[in-house]
Amino acid sequence: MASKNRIKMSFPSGSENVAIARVTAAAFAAQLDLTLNDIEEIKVAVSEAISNAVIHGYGDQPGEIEFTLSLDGDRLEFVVTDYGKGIADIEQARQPSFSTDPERMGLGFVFMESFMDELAVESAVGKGTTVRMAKRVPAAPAH
Amino acid sequence: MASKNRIKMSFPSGSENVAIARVTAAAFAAQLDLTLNDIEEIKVAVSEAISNAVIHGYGDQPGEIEFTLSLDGDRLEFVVTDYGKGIADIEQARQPSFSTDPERMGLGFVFMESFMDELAVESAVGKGTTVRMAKRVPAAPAH
Amino acid sequence: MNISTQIRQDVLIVRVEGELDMHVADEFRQRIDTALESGVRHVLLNLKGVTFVDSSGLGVILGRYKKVSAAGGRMLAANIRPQVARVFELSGLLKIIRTFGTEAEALNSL
Amino acid sequence: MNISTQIRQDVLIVRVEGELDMHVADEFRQRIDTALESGVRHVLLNLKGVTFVDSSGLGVILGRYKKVSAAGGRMLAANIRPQVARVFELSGLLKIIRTFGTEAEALNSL
Ligand SMILES: Nc1ncnc2c1ncn2[C@@H]1O[C@H](COP(=O)(O)OP(=O)(O)O)[C@@H](O)[C@H]1O
Ligand SMILES: Nc1ncnc2c1ncn2[C@@H]1O[C@H](COP(=O)(O)OP(=O)(O)O)[C@@H](O)[C@H]1O
Repeated sequence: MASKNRIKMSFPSGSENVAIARVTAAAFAAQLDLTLNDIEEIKVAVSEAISNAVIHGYGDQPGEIEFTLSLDGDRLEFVVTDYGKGIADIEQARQPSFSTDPERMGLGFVFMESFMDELAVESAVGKGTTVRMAKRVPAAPAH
Repeated sequence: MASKNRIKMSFPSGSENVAIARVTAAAFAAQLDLTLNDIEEIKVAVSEAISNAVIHGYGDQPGEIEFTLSLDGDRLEFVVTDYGKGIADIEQARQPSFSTDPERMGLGFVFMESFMDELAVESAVGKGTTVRMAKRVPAAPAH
Repeated sequence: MNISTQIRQDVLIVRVEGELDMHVADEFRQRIDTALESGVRHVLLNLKGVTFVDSSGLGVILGRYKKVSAAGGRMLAANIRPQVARVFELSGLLKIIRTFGTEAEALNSL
Repeated sequence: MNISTQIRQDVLIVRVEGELDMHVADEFRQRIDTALESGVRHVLLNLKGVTFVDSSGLGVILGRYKKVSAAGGRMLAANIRPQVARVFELSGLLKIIRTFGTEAEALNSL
């Protein structure tokens, strides 16, 4: 079983690609001997990050989303990048219940933070956003 | 529902990535209203093409595999590229039961051909191989 | 996502299947809102077939909850799978939407 | 992939679960070959839990078939799922490996 792996994906911004990214992340995570709960948490965190790129990063504009999945020993990392609107105040954006969209709950970052062990957000207004999330799991390889 | 979509993936040659590619292909295909049989056929065809890149293209050498999934109306296309050994005689390689590996069945191209509507193979010895497969499905969007 | 709705007295029963994410959020919202127009009071969500939910799906549910409670009704949920329940819990929705093991138990509570 | 084996008289029963592709092919081959060393005659593959098979998985099965039949034994399969059966059929393996609805039926046929 490989203890190092890395998959790069890129796809157009669109709601139909959120599920595909999520499923790919779950299949990638299944290389490790994870619980169903861990896999579910990864799916939710990935779904939030990709949804944010689609909804907030690009809005109704077309754009490309990059999604990199990597495994290094017991550390699973997921990086989501968009070249969209960017976030002016990252600290504020990460507050629970904060949303610039009145229809949304402001829970995306809360879920990413709760379900992963590390979360780092880089963003520049007008340039785009990169969300880096990692989860550490006991290094017991499956299969 | 989008009638056009495209996902690019790239990952290192390795058996652990065959299942991930297959699962991603199934999730990608699920954008259309396919039967379970259609999805199964796509999974087998993709599995064969990626396995070939790992086994025959790169053998024990490290290398990168590119996998592009696209949807255009009722046409699903999957393109697998490796930069490995290449195929000297493509026509011979595509014959049923032909294999350069005595342990293998020579059925990979047979499955790709039977389960997809189009199959095109380009290859150059020492440069690599590109396998392009497409399936046409009634354009009835799901969900 | 698959949705079917049924009205029993003053309760709209919504049975959902599939994954509740941003891709289906609009349709999910519209289907419930249209059914609400028939003038029911309460809403019971049967989530037995829901295998995934994220904040986009929860947002739709919270929105419907607000609508229903503003009109004096209650929103209940039945048959939530454990992994979906965790997401509900973390979001705080479990504090405002009571959950039950079965539709019958939920209906009895009204 | 998960494998368990059981010996009943001169039959090795192999129960497999998961996806039989190149990733698990070596382990799949070794597990059966090791169990064969105990000197059974026939092999019965219970494929109830096999959700996917491609030519790498079929290759292992064909190899074991050859080994077993060279030694005068038979190879049978039980509980193949429909989608897996199609791949078996296209490969020609269904012509040489008889399939049965259940383990019991397969064992009775020997
Ligand atoms: N990729 C992104 N591009 C631009 N803005 C973003 C991005 N991700 C998050 N944001 C901003 O951060 C806010 C909070 O995000 P989040 O916690 O996911 O909640 P929600 O998606 O419900 O608004 C968003 O409302 C948005 O303003
Ligand atoms: N990506 C590839 N790179 C190099 N050679 C290949 C590639 N794909 C197929 N081949 C050649 O074509 C032959 C037939 O392939 P296939 O029908 O898949 O059968 P098998 O994988 O069982 O050998 C292989 O044995 C190999 O020699």
